[in-house]
Parts: sequence; structure tokens; C-alpha cells
Amino acid sequence: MTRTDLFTELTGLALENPTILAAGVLGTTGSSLRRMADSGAGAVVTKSIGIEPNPGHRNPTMFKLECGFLNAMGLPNPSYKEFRNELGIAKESGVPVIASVFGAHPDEFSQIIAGLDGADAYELNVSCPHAGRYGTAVGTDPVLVEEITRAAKHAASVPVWVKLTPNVTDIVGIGEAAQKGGADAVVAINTLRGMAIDIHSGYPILGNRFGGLSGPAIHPVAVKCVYDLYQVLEIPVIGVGGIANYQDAVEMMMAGARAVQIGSAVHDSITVFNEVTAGLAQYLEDKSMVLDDIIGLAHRKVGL
Amino acid sequence: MTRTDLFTELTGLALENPTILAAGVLGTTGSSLRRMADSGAGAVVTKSIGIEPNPGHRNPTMFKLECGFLNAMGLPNPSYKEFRNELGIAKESGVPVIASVFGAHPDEFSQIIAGLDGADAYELNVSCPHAGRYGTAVGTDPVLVEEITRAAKHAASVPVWVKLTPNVTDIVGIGEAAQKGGADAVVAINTLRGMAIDIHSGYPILGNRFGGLSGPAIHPVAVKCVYDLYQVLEIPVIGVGGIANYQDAVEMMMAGARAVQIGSAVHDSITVFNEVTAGLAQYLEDKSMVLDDIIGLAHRKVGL
Amino acid sequence: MIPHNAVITEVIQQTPTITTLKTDIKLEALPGQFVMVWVRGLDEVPMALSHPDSITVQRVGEATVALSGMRVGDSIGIRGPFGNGFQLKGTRIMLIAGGVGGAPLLPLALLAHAKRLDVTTIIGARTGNELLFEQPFSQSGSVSVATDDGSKGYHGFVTGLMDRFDLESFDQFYVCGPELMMKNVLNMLQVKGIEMRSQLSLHRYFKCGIGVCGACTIDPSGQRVCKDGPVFQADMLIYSELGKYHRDATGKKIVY
Amino acid sequence: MIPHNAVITEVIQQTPTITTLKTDIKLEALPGQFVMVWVRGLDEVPMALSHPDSITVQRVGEATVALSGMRVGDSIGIRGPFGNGFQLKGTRIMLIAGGVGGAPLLPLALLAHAKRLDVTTIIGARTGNELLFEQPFSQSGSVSVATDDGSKGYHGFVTGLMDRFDLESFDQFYVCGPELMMKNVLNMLQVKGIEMRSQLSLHRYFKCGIGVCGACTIDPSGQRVCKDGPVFQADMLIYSELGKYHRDATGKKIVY
Ligand SMILES: Cc1cc2nc3c(=O)[nH]c(=O)nc-3n(C[C@H](O)[C@H](O)[C@H](O)COP(=O)(O)OP(=O)(O)OC[C@H]3O[C@@H](n4cnc5c(N)ncnc54)[C@H](O)[C@@H]3O)c2cc1C
Ligand SMILES: Cc1cc2nc3c(=O)[nH]c(=O)nc-3n(C[C@H](O)[C@H](O)[C@H](O)COP(=O)(O)OP(=O)(O)OC[C@H]3O[C@@H](n4cnc5c(N)ncnc54)[C@H](O)[C@@H]3O)c2cc1C
Ligand SMILES: Cc1cc2nc3c(=O)[nH]c(=O)nc-3n(C[C@H](O)[C@H](O)[C@H](O)COP(=O)(O)O)c2cc1C
Ligand SMILES: Cc1cc2nc3c(=O)[nH]c(=O)nc-3n(C[C@H](O)[C@H](O)[C@H](O)COP(=O)(O)O)c2cc1C
Ligand code: FES
Ligand code: FES
Repeated sequence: MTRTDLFTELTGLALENPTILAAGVLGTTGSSLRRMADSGAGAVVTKSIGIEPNPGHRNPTMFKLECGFLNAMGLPNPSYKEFRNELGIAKESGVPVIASVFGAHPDEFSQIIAGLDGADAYELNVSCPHAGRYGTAVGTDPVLVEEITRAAKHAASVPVWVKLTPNVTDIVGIGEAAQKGGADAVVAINTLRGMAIDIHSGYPILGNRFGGLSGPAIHPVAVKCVYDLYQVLEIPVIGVGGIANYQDAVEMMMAGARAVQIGSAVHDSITVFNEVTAGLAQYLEDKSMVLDDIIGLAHRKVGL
Repeated sequence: MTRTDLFTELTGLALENPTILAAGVLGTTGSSLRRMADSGAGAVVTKSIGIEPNPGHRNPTMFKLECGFLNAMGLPNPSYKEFRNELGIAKESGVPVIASVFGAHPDEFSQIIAGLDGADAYELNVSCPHAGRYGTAVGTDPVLVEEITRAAKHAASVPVWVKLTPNVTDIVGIGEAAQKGGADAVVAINTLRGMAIDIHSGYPILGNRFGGLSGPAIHPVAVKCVYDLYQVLEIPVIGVGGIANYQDAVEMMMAGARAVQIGSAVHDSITVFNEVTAGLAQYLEDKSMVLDDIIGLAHRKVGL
Repeated sequence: MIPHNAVITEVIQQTPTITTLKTDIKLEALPGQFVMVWVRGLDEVPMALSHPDSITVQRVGEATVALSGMRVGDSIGIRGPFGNGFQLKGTRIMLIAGGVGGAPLLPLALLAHAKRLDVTTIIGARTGNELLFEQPFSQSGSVSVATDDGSKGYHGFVTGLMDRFDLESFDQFYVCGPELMMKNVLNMLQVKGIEMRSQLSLHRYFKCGIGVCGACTIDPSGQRVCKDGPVFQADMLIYSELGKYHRDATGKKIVY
Repeated sequence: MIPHNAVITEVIQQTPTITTLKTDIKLEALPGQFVMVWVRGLDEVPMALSHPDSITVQRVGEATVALSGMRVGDSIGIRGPFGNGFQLKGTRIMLIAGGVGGAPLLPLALLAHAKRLDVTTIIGARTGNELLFEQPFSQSGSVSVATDDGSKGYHGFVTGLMDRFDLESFDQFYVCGPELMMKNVLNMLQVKGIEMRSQLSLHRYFKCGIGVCGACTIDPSGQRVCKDGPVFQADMLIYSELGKYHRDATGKKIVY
């Protein structure tokens, strides 16, 4: 089986394979994004970009735990005006480049999208759990999510994905709001609220005190969110959370993901995209299946 | 330093140490509860008990993941009438025995509490994420939580604790509802919604398809929930989630927990209570501190 | 651990009700350890490893009927090995197997034989064609059989057959079978004052299989059959619920 | 990894602006690896290990001022060691240290000396009393010094001093110091066609320090200074942003 059997059409974008670099991970510069495309990502998502330059939270901003990572970067970015140039460099890679954008209200999203043109799609970050009035502050309110999505769709001439937070009572309701607002896909999940405290001193370790949990720890939570969203939504679901190998990717796709994003796992292997892609191809060959056979398979097994 | 320096007064109960066996873990029988008290637990919580005998969900009901456990027991219990006898046996241990109870509405809680008298306190399970109309189905609604708590307080002549789910947008709001309803303490957290899929077949592994994530994976989430609850509530917070050693317990107490519960960690060590207690005592001795010094310390460090 | 995918490579009909499934998964296990066997979409049940790559299933209900109907190429999920397993002690040992209780005892017989122990096996069954593993046990030592209906070997229970041996001459007894049989064996050894030489493998209702949920704990010790057991020495069992009651999936006592 | 608690056991004032902190935590690290040093309640910054149990800090801003003011018994958090470190190559090597850049080079000098390599060290500083580790470097080989103000040794930049050596006779050059100095050294080696014999330790703004966030990546390779570096061979740097610009905490380019 050759790579082309992993070809994935996703909201109109053509991906050589269904693995995508997740937002905020090695996505600060154009050349970093290009490097990740070169190491096998089927598409790449940029760092979340806002209106004004922002240094983010104080260090420590990220560290590894026994079973995952905590981060509170605080949405550092040089502003969309400054980032435009990086987007151009990223696009040299040849893979679809999705610009992640964040704002506090619909107008901000429109402004950034208009100013950051050239992306192959936009991912609306309404889900960062440690960004004050951004991120989760908006992403837990279905009305706001719908409005933001609608505004973004209006501003964009390319697909709009909405990235969801798991830190809600009902992620499906938020996904439905995004769909109603016109989203072309939802991305689930962003990090889980979490924190760690230094027992030698009593200080919270993150500069921001609390942050977002990612990596293997959240994988079962992400699988459940994707499973629930797939069951109800008509638009594609992109799965993210703790994917580190092809088995994790297969599981996420069986839950209903049409494609997967990978973030924290670059820590252990910068070539994780190639590894997942090779493993996935081999898996499908061994099982004599194609990608479509596994997407949502868990639903078909138990009778939807 | 001797054990007695870990003496903890908790909602009027006298605990030799602040480690408590969590609900649903080795709490099916009186003798199992007694054994856990003998292995060092300062108090024990029973399996959640309901009105009718319930075999729970189909197997697989629990398995270990890389970083935690998934379970969907489905609240198996022999009914409160049958369980009364077990409670009596558990009480022979000499440590406080807390009866965990679940129901679908306030009356059911009252009925069980009245029928299951003799417990030293009651813990209201309004937070099980895989129990249909029980558990989370009620625990995500602050109005219902307040009503249930009030009804339970009315029925009980001993303290009432309310166990909270992290699967909500705002756990503090639910904690406040419990406090308003008269809760003597809140317990945080129950398991996180999660699921795993068998990639060989596509079947969800749990008999119930999805379930609750526990163990190390959820520890940072639990710490954050306890931190937030401590900041706002006046009643004590009991911390639970991924505690496996004294360091985890210290961290949880620094976040604001007056006592901790331990569940999944019995998997690796049945004597985890003794180990945590010994470690905690040594830690306090090394630092020349007492328990009160560490409870909520993280708040004082950053200026509440 | 999530279940391994075990593909069935051979199906051996042992008796009219008992089937051995060989799989492509070989587990390093101690004799007496068990696995949780997942029949996808149906149930997960505990089964002893009758061989590092095999389970031996007696048809009793839904899951075991499904397992007994499996064919080469079908697959099951397997978690394990779990539990403690038997411990070899002394030089002359007796194995007492009732019904499908032979499954965890067979690998013990093989190991004991490899270590040059003197192995005597007593196999009991309802009727002659239900005797399990008579031939493989005989490769590790002498075998005597008892059937309830007398269709083969001794007519009666295994305890009657045991009476014919000089029990004091054995260093250790290993027992697995129906609970009342095990209780009778234990009583018999107790009468002779040698009950501390016995190891019994118990059955209880398992949910988690890994020592967390509490479904399988026994009175009055609170020991977990799935993790502290399934093999117990007599001291844990003599003043216990053994032979008196067990619990169903709700936790309710079911009296024998 | 969450931060280790490192208690300061000794404070050594190296120069008016540079202080070494010895701690009770000894890390097994390669020369050139770094740690993330957490000044609790304030910030976390990258620091080379100048010794398995020490960091050597130049006072430049909030965090380094706080570190420089630490006393025995105070504690810091330490995560690491991280990054790749230097690789010893050949038998005759030159170390070129500018300012606090001597910190990661000192353990390299000690290791090279222990392996009986011929070590020549060039130390540069603004002024004489800011020369770092002159004495410890001299225990591993010959040392030459250069100061911008001529108050000690050669008057001028390290590149001027390097000119006095037969550079082609060295198998490898190890460089750490201010970026423009490193760029000049690299240019000089390039002119002689021996730039591939150099390893340079870079500084960039670090957030995660573990290769995930992307804050420290360099153009055009996208290499992460914190994980693929901080030490790079010349090929990664020649056609790079080195000496042209770096990025601040927002990711914005800051031109040198
Ligand atoms: C440690 C251990 C090892 C075992 N080894 C073997 C073996 O090697 N070969 C063999 O044939 N059988 C073995 N069993 C028994 C086997 O697990 C049951 O026969 C099987 O679970 C029946 O399932 P069912 O769906 O076919 O029957 P059901 O109709 O569901 O139940 C019939 C009876 O089987 C028992 N049972 C059902 N589910 C469970 C469960 N989850 N855990 C424990 N018992 C259950 C109960 O007593 C129940 O009343 C073992 C049991 C234990 C505890
Ligand atoms: C791999 C590496 C090893 C280093 N080793 C040493 C060493 O051994 N000794 C030493 O004195 N210094 C070392 N540094 C530099 C040191 O990290 C900075 O001097 C320190 O971060 C300054 O922090 P501040 O709060 O005192 O200054 P600030 O006032 O915050 O900043 C002053 C300047 O320091 C740099 N800086 C600030 N924060 C960071 C950060 N998080 N990451 C990188 N640079 C930062 C920036 O260039 C900034 O403009 C090293 C840097 C790197 C990347
Ligand atoms: C260091 C770091 C920075 C992140 N920054 C962003 C971000 O800017 N925008 C966003 O939508 N998600 C961000 N995320 C979340 C990830 O995109 C992803 O949703 C999450 O980490 C779960 O995936 P993982 O387990 O594969 O890392 C960040 C995650 C990490 C670890
Ligand atoms: C097997 C199992 C059964 C549980 N049953 C219950 C229950 O009946 N009632 C309840 O409130 N919580 C129940 N829980 C949740 C635990 O009490 C606890 O909140 C959770 O597992 C997190 O703690 P841990 O990480 O220490 O296990 C159960 C957890 C497990 C693992
Ligand atoms: S079956 Fe869960 S403890 Fe034994
Ligand atoms: S500092 Fe985060 S990748 Fe280097």
C-alpha cells in the first residue's frame, strides 16, 4: 500500500495523509511549520494568532508530568500583521496551512481572518483554558460560539474549523452551535483544565498557576468527545488529544475522526507524523481496509 | 513525629489521618472496608448504594490504561436494605464509615439515608459519569444538587458530603449549590468522562461503551478543581483523583483539600494508605510543619 | 492493560461441555494465574490459562457458549495474566481437580514434573466422558479418577478416592473445582490436621479482575480473589465464607 | 518532569556580574546541556550547567538578579538536563568563550582534559575583571584572554586573538558567547574553509525548554534550539538567522 491510500479530503482541502500538526505546537514560525510538513504532517495548524503582539504568560509555561504535559503559554503571538509573513513561508511546504486565530468577540475573529489572508483554512480557537477572556471564556457559551463562527465564515473565503474545549458540561451542544454557525468542521479537543503545585514550596508551578493538560492523560477523554460529536454532527470531526502512535490515531478515527491532530507527541519524536502515517498505512493493508472503513467504526459495531 | 499529628477533624468526624478510601473501590462488603481501615485509611467510604439491587454494567467494567483506569461499573449494589448489614461490619473497624448513596431525585436520597442508618456521614454521589439518569445526570444541575443536598441533610442526623463531577463547565457553581443546600463538605472529583476503543475490532472496550477515567491521568484536573473550590467555598473540600503517594496528597492539600480520598491506587498497593500517611508525617516533620500549614498553601503563596 | 487481540489457532473439544481454545498469544504466567477473556459485544469473564497460549472453557452460560462456538481465525480479547498462582512446595504433591478445575492445575502438573516432583492427580467429574485432561495429567505422574455416576474410575466424590491414599505422605495439596467439593476436601484435610498443606483456587464473580472494584472480596478477610488470589492457603479459607455463600454481580450474598 | 528542588549549598562570586550557585542536586549531563531554572513566583530561565551541581549566572534582568542575590539555604527549581550538548571530536581542540558563555564550556574543558585532549581556551570579556573561569580553564590546557578595553590580555575581540593561532591545526572549535561574537568566529572559520569543524551553543528565548512550544526555533531550518540544540554544527547556522535576528517572547523578530 502506498501513501496515497491515506489521501484525505477534509472540508475541501486535499491532505496527503490525515495527520495534522496541532495548534500551538512548533507553529510559531513559518520555517518550523515547514519542518513539520517535511516530517510528514498532512497539514499544519499555526500557533493561535491574535490582534496584538502578546508575550504570553510568565515561565514556567510548560512541563512534562508523569502522564502528559501541563502548559499555560498564554497565547503568545506577534499579532496577525507580523505573522502574515510566516504564513507565506509555511505555505512553501506544499501542505495545507490552517491559521489558528483567537479573539474575544466575533469582530476580532473577522478582523484577524481578513488581515491574515492566504491560509488554506482557519481554525477558531474558542477553547484555550488559560487565556483570560479568550479561549474557553468564549468557547463555553454556545450563543457566542455560533456568532463567532458565523462572523468567521463571513470573513473567510476558505473553510472554517472550530476547535472545542472539553471543559464543558456538554461539548456536543457547543459543537452543534458551531455547526449552526456554519463551521465546516469541528476539532476536538483542546487541553483539559489542570494544575500542579510544587510540594517543596507550595507554589503553583505554572507561571499562570493553572493551565491545560495534554498528552496521553487526555486521550480517553478526547476519544469520548469525538465519539459523542460524531454521533450528532453532520460536519466532520477532527480528533486531537494524546495521539502518539498509529494505534491512538486508529482509535480516534474509529470514534469518528476524519483526521487527527498531533501536538504533545512531538516531544518524544519530531517524526511522529511519519511514524503514525506509516503505521496507519500498514494497519489498513493488514486489515484490507481503507480509511473510510475505520472512520466511525465504533458506532457501527454497537449499532448507532 | 507520631501518627497522632495527622489527626484530622473533618465535618465533626475524628480521623486518625486524612486519607480516606474513595467510594466504589473495595467498598462492596463490610469486610473489605474493614480491611482497608486496617491498612491505614483514616476513614472509608462505601460503594455507592441505591434503592434497588443492581448488577451494574456488563463486563468489561474496568481496565488499566497507560496512565490511569477506565471504569463503567454502573453502580452495582445489592440495595440499601441488603447493605445495612455490611455497614455494621465495616463499623467494627473503628474508623468513620461514610455511606455513599445515589439516586435520581431528592426523595430517593432521603429514603436511602433513612434506611441505611448508622453511617458516620453520607456522601452523595451526584457525579458518576456512566450511570444513566443517576450520577452526572443530576450532578450537572445546580438546582437539583441543592435540592438533593437539602433533602439529604433533612434525612440525616450526621454530616453530609457532596461528591462533585469535573465534567461540568463550572464545578465551583455546583459546589456552591451544594453548600447552599447545607452540605458539610464537598468531595472533588469523581471520574472524567472517557472511553477506549479496541482497534483490532472497532468495539468500545467497556461494556457500557464509555465510562470514567481515574488514576494519575486525572490528578492535575483534580488539583485544579480543588484549588478553585477552596477559593470560593466555606465548607471543607476533600480532594480525590490520582493520588498514589504522599507527594500527590501534599499537592492536593496545598491546593486546599482538608483530607484526601484514594481510589485507583489500591491497584498498585493495597497498603497505599499506610504509605501516604507515613510519607506525609515524615514530610511534615522534615519541614517542621503541621497539617494546617499545608492546607491551601498554594493560595497563600500567590496571594489569594 | 487493554485487551490483547488473541486469534484462535486451534479448537480442541475436550469433553462434551469443555473446549480448549489455543490462540496466537502466549503469556508468561504462573500456573494458576488467570486472564480476563473478552467476547466482544457480549461479556468478559475470567478463565484460567490451561497453557501459556490456551484457555479451557466449560459451557455454562452466554459467554462460555459463545467461546465454545468459536472457530479457528475468530478472535477474543485477553487481559492478563492476573492473580497470584500456585506455589510449588515440597517433593510429593497431590492435585485434586473437579470438572473444569483441571484447567489451572494442568500447567502446575507440567511444571512440577519438570522440576522432578512426585505428582499424584485426582480428577473428578460428573461422568466419565467429562473427565478433563486425564491423558496430559498422566504424563506428569499417576492419575486416579472419580465419577459421580461411577461410569469411570472410582464411583463417588474425589474425597472418597483421596481416602485411599496415605494423605500425610503428601507435602502439598492443590485443589480446584466446584466450591462444595473444595470445601469437602478442605474439611477432610482439616480432620487429618494437614489442612495447612493445601492451596485452593477460588471462583468468585469478577468485574475488574485487577483488585480495585471489590466485587470478588471474601469474608471475613476482605481478600480479593482476583488479586490476592485466586489461590489461597487454607488459613485464609477455614473460617471463611467458603462453601457457605458467594456474591452475585450486585454484591448480594447467594447461599450455597 | 516537574522541577527538582535544588538547595543552594555555596555561592561563588566569579566576577562583579557573574555568580556561581552550587546546589545539592547533581545532574548527569553532557557538557553543553542546560537546565530550566525556576525562581519561584518570578520566572523560569535557561542556564547551562557549569558543573553537574552548579549554574553560573550573569546578572542581566529580573530573574538573574534574583538568582545572583541567592544565599546558601535558599532554593530554586530545576528541570533538566535538556538539549544535546557538545560532542568531543579529534585530539586538538579550541574553546572560545565570550562572557558567561564560559559556563557550558567549562565542563567540556574538564572532560576533554580527562580524555587527554590538547585543549586551548580563548576567553573574552568586556573588561579584565569580567573574565570568567580563567583559572579553572587553565587546569585543562593553555588559556589566552582578550578584553574589549585592553585591561587584561589581548586588546580587542576574541577573533583578533584567534588570528594568532594556527587555526587549521585544530580539529574542532567550541564556541559560546554573545551572538555577534559567535557570528564573527564562524565567519572567520568560514574564510579559512574550516567552519565545519565548529560547534556553537546558541541562545534563544525559551518557553517550554523541551521542544514542544516552538518559541526557540531558528530560520530557515526550523530547528529547536532547546531540543535539537543548543549546540549546532556550522552547517545548520551558516545560512541562518544567526547574527541577523532572534525572536522575543511574542515570536516577533528582533534584528541585531
Ligand atoms: C479465577 C477464575 C478462573 C476461572 N477459570 C475457568 C476456566 O479455566 N474454565 C472455565 O470454563 N471457567 C472458568 N471460570 C468460571 C467462568 O468464569 C464462568 O464459568 C463464566 O464466567 C461463565 O460466564 P457465562 O456468561 O458463560 O455464564 P453466565 O450465565 O453469565 O453465568 C453463569 C455463572 O458463571 C459465573 N460467572 C458469570 N460471569 C462471571 C464473572 N464475570 N466472573 C466470575 N464468574 C462469573 C457465575 O457464577 C454465574 O452464576 C473461572 C472463574 C474464575 C473466577
Ligand atoms: C541554552 C541557554 C543557556 C544559557 N546559559 C546561561 C548561563 O549559563 N548563564 C547565564 O547567565 N545565562 C545563560 N543563558 C541566558 C539566560 O537564560 C538569560 O540571561 C536569562 O534568561 C535572563 O533572564 P532575566 O529575567 O534575568 O532577564 P530579562 O530582563 O527577563 O531578559 C533579558 C534578556 O535575557 C534573555 N531571556 C530572558 N528570558 C529568557 C528565557 N526564558 N529564555 C532565554 N533567554 C531569556 C532575553 O534575551 C532577554 O532579552 C542561557 C540561555 C540559553 C538559551
Ligand atoms: C505547548 C502547547 C501550546 C498550545 N497552544 C495552542 C494554541 O495556541 N491554540 C490552540 O487551539 N491549541 C493549543 N494547544 C492545544 C493543542 O493544539 C491540542 O489541542 C492539545 O495539546 C491536545 O493535543 P495533544 O495531546 O496531542 O497535545 C497547545 C498545546 C500545547 C501542548
Ligand atoms: C472501580 C471504581 C468504582 C467507582 N465507584 C464509585 C462509586 O460507586 N461512587 C462514587 O462516588 N465514585 C466512584 N468511583 C470514583 C472514585 O471514588 C474516585 O472519585 C475516582 O476514581 C478518582 O480517584 P482515584 O483517581 O484515586 O481513583 C469509582 C472509581 C473506580 C475506579
Ligand atoms: S474483581 Fe474487582 S477487585 Fe476483584
Ligand atoms: S522553548 Fe519550546 S520548543 Fe524550544
